[in-house]
Amino acid sequence: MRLLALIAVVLTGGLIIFHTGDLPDFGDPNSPASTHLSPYYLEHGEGDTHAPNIVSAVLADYRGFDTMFETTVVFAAGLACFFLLRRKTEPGDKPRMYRHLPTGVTLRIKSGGTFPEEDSTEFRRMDSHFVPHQIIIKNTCRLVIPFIQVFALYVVAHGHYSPGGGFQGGVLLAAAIILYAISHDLRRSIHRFSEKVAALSGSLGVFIYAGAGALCLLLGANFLNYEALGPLLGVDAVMARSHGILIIEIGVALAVMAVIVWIYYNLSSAGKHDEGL
Amino acid sequence: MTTPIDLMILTLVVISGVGALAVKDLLGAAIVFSAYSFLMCLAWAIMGAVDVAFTEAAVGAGVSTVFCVAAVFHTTRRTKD
Amino acid sequence: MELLYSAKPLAAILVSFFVVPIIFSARSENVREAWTFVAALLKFAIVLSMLPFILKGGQIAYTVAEVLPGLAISFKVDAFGMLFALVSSSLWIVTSMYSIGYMRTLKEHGQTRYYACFALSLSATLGVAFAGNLLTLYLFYEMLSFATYPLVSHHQDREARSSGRKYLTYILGASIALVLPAMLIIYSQTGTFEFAPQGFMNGAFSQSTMTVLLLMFVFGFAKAGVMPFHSWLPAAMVAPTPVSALLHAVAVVKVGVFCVARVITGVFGTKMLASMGLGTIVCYIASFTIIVSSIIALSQDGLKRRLAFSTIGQLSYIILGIALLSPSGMTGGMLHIAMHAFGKITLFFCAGAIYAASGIKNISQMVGIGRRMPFTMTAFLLGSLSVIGLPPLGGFISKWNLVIGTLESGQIFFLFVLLASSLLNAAYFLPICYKAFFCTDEEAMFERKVNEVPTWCLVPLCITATCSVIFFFYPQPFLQLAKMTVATIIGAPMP
Amino acid sequence: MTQHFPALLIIVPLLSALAVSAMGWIDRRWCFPLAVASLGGALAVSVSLLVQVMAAGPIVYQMAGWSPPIGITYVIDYLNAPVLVVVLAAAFLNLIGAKVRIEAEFEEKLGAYLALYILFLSGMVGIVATGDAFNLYVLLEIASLTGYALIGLGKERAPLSSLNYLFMGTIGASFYLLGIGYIYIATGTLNMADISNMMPQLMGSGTLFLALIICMTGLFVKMALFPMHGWLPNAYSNAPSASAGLIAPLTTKVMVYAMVRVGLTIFTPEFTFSRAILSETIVWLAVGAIVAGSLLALMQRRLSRMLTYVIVAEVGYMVGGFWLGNKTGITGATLHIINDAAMTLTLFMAVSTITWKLGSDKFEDLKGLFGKMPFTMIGFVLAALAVIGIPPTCGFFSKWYLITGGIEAGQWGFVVALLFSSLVNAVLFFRIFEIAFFEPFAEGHGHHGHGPAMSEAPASMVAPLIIAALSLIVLGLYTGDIVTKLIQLAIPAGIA
Amino acid sequence: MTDLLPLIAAKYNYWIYTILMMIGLYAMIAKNNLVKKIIGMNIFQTAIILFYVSIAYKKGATLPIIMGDGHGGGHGAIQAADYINPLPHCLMLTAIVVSVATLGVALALAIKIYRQYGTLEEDDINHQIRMQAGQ
Repeated sequence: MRLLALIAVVLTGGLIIFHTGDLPDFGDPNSPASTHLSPYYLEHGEGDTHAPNIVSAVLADYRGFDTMFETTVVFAAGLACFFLLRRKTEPGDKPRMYRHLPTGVTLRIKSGGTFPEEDSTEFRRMDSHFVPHQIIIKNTCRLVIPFIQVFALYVVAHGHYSPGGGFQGGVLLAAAIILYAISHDLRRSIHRFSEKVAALSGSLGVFIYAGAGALCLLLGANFLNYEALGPLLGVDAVMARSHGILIIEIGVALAVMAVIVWIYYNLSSAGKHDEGL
Repeated sequence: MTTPIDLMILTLVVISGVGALAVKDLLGAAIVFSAYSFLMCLAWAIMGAVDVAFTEAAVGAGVSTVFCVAAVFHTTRRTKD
Repeated sequence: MELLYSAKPLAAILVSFFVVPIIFSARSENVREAWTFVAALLKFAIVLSMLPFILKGGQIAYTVAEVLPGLAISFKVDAFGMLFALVSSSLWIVTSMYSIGYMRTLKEHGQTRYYACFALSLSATLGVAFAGNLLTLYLFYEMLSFATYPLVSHHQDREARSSGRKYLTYILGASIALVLPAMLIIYSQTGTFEFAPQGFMNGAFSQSTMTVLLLMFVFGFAKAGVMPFHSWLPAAMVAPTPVSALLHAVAVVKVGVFCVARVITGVFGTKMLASMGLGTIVCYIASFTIIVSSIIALSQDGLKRRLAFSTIGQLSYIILGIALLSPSGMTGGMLHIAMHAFGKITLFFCAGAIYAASGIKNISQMVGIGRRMPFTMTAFLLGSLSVIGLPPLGGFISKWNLVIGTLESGQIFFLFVLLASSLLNAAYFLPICYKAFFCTDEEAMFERKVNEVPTWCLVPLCITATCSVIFFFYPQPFLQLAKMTVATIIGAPMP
Repeated sequence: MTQHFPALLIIVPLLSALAVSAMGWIDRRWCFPLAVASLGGALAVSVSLLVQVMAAGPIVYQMAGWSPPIGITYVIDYLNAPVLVVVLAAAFLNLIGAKVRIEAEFEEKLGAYLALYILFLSGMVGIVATGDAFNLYVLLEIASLTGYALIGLGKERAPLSSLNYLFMGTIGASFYLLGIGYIYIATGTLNMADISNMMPQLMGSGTLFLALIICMTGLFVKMALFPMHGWLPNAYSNAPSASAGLIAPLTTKVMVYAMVRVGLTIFTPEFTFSRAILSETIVWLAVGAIVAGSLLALMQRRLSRMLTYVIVAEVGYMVGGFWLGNKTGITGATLHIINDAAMTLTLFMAVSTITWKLGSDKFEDLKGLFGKMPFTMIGFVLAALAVIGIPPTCGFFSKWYLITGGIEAGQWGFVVALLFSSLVNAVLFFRIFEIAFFEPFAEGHGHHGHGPAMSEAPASMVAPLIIAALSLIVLGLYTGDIVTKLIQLAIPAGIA
Repeated sequence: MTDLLPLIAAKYNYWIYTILMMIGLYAMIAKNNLVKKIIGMNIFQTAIILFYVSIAYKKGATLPIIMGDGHGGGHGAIQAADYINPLPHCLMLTAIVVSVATLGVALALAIKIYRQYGTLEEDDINHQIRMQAGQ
């Protein structure tokens, strides 16, 4: 098997490397790739969409249709992970660890035993593989998370002018929540940002995107042609495109954040949403 | 004179890629893989693909690694290759 | 000749097709069988209604759908097709009457399926008869193979399964492996499939290719039972007797022969075959089959098996007649379709009647049965005489024409083949009749209780026997239809 | 509104998928009606598009209102209009037929399942409808991702098969992406029409030839052509039968469609068939696929597994037919995309119905099935006849074109392989008919009583099956129209 | 050295991407551990992304962010050669997203498999399956 793979791989690689001779040199400004289509974007991009960051312009407007499906792919991945992994577990099917806060005693309640209720003040649930409380990590994360989120929002909102955009921002937001889940424990982050909310806001995010496109369609223009939004927003066509980009960036951010958190929940708890990383 | 840095980083990328596959411990592999992603993101940043680099930094080095670690955490670290 | 566009052929085919759901949904046995009758009569009526026009020398055409460019599923009723359609549709009435008696006497299971499949196979048969081009022909040929499978393996026991397997292996295998490629090759060269009086090859192929193609067809239509593709027929005798009677004496096997005849006349064209001398090859194959099968038939003790082998031989008569490519030869061949049908179905009916009445299958046990079942055995005698080809029976006329045909084409060898085989036929039929009637009481193997079969069985076989007598004195309309066909073929101008 | 139909084709399933997944969390009763409604709507749109195309010729829709090379376009032409209808109709029928099963098997995750189902479909529809090479890749990934999930929750070995499928699928899609990259290097554009306009100047380009090879390799992996077919049987036979009934008819066929699209529209036929060595090799691969698929199918002892190998062989038909490079062959391949989708759908729906009643599809469990489930078996028999290639079912006619094309091209190996596989298919299916026709034997001369009592599956499963089965005959009878009014017009003039 | 560098640099990226892609491919085919295979898959995808990014690069060009006066005033003044080709970048954003989505699903499947067979080594799993088939 390995030998076979090696042969196949070497042959393929040899073929491709052999052909690199035909390719234009690295960074050659006159290669057809750089001369046929891209100049249009560079020269008219800002004028058309009022977004100096041409990548955002192309991503969200010229090829906005691709990006809609890019968001859909993320959403589909979230659905898939949920669909494959999620298991409903009723309490008492496996032992749980609790700490009795007043005494600091840890006790293990076997399956079938009676558990204290979730919001009890004197017992706190602990993960079965006990990690000693690390106050520093916890508080540092507490400190950092808000800044991460603000930065993420900046990335989303400023996607027109600087690198970044809905996707990067969404990932950052998700990272913030995941950080919280890691530094504290999964149950608490699920308590804050529950699975249902994640799923719903995921589909809401994609819906904002597709809905914006469909709205243009209802206003008589082609699908995703934001110029149609101009009268609605009370701006000219170019600004309408710019705003349109912002709207869908927000949609993307929402969807990506929610879905990545959702995936994390399912992966880190193997679908039980009980004890995570 | 960006080229030498460029070449250097790309070489490092290859090394870390091989490393990620060679490590005998899945958790280690996940971490090396995140290093790979980060180097890759540097390479792209040098080539002027800032958006791609940004995304790779957030996704490849960040989220992917977390996913891998989470998966390993719920399966096993041991591996034969 | 004038051409009439009418959906009658389609109607004739679909009648028995649409009766199938009704049969399935029928509440009581009587309703079911009544519907079978209605369908049979309707079918016959429609066919009959087309007869006068055909006799006036017209043709009826109808196109269902153009499935491939320049290639449609279309029907064309000419004299030859009409002849075959008349035979099969008329005999279906008789057979369904007979099967009612037979199946009820023996309390067979799954009768609903039985009648449904029967109706289906009749549809397919008429489809073949009326096919306007090779594609349609092939279509219904295959349909027939599938429709008859449940009938052949009706008993659903091990024997039935192995026979059914053999049946399909031969028929389906041959048609897919030989006929389909041949059709494809022809189509890719000529681009058409429409039967023409002188064929549509127009020298598209070299002689060697033509030979191969012709043989592919002759053997590929395995329903014609040309050796070595014959052994499905004896195996198929495990089916209930009415099936053997109508399908394996009339419908299925004759469909095979009909297809071969169609291909020889309508695809290759007699003149071309004659000029290439390909007819003779087929004649030799046929005569080999005739002789060998007759000899095998002698050695068979099971009555139905003996009849089966006799059928194989008789089928090759028809092929021989067509392949002689001489007017009388072809007339005889086509006529033999009808005559042999009536004769052989009588014999099968009798075999079934004997089995139903006494449970006997083997000839050696039939000594003296004529006394118990006089009508049956008389009919048997008439049928066998007709098959042997003696006056005053229909078989004589067709064989006479065949003999004339051999003389016309000046191939004396085949004359002797015919005579020899007639002797053999006599040798394997007459002893049965003799033993059945003339024997001393102590030889007689029957105690008193065996009596004639119920009327439902008796009437049909008497009818068919009488028919084969009548056809000797008044062989119309078959004779005329055959003659007309030959006339169109011979009279047609060279392409 | 009609000028926006190409967009609706995507929007309707996409939005309804979101709605369904949301409903899964809010009120599960609404999921199924929503799904059915959306698929029905999309189907209606596709039909009206077909009518438009036949009336007024191809339709080009500019997403976001940007003209072709700049923006993404959807192109509905003679080639993909019928495929769209077939894809949507197949998914629609299967959804209705599988209602009972879906609700029984995934009651907890109904919303997620249906959402994935619809997303998969929208991916497929997009692949068929898009006129942009890169957009095709994105949609491919959507269809694949959802496909892995749909398969992964199946019988015992499903997760492993699904993961293998994921690996192979990713390799295939990535290769396709790489090929697009090479095309982009050579031409600087991603729009199919734009690329094909540039082809004449680039006839001899080695880069493009490499791109062709890479794209085709990727698609071959995705469609499980012979040497790369390993993932398919496990994935399809272990999948939940509701998913199998969706994925088996669509995936391979749509991939073949993508191959035709790439070969005819992106690389013009002049370029695609310019290197005889390539065409020859691929045709021989196809022959291998046909022979191997048929023989492996003979070895199987489970209905669904047998059918998966039949699919492997069918892929060989289409690939070989296309790479014959002549008009007849390509017509046959394109026609077979449609017909084979219908056949596979019918077969898998029948299997799903059978397993629903019997709980197994092992051969020995099928005894007396004609008696137990006559209507299901009628559908199964019709489909089987189509696969064997018996007129007037549609299978005969596409096979007809393929074989004639093979004869014209002088590819006798291909012709023989086709006939051989027809024979093998006949054996395959009659083996099953025999088992299903004969009950467990009662000794003695067959005069035992009636067969097993009839216990047919619910009408909601059988009715769609019967409809699908009848469509096989209808398709067969309208072959002439399909070919002359659609497919012939779709094939560019450059082909002999 | 300095004159040799450009020669290497001219095609270096393409070699590297090929090598990476082949490493990934080899891992996907030959590795035995599922997680390793998944990592290999990601390397495979990133290699292709590297290829696209290399296409986009232009010598002496800057980031594709127009430094105009911000109100579409950049018309005419903009020279396409001054900016790196943005199109492959946004294609690759999509590709990265796809790769992370695939990663998630693949890991989910891997967890499911581990839950089922208690191992991630493919040969062990196949062995178990054969055992089950044997019984």
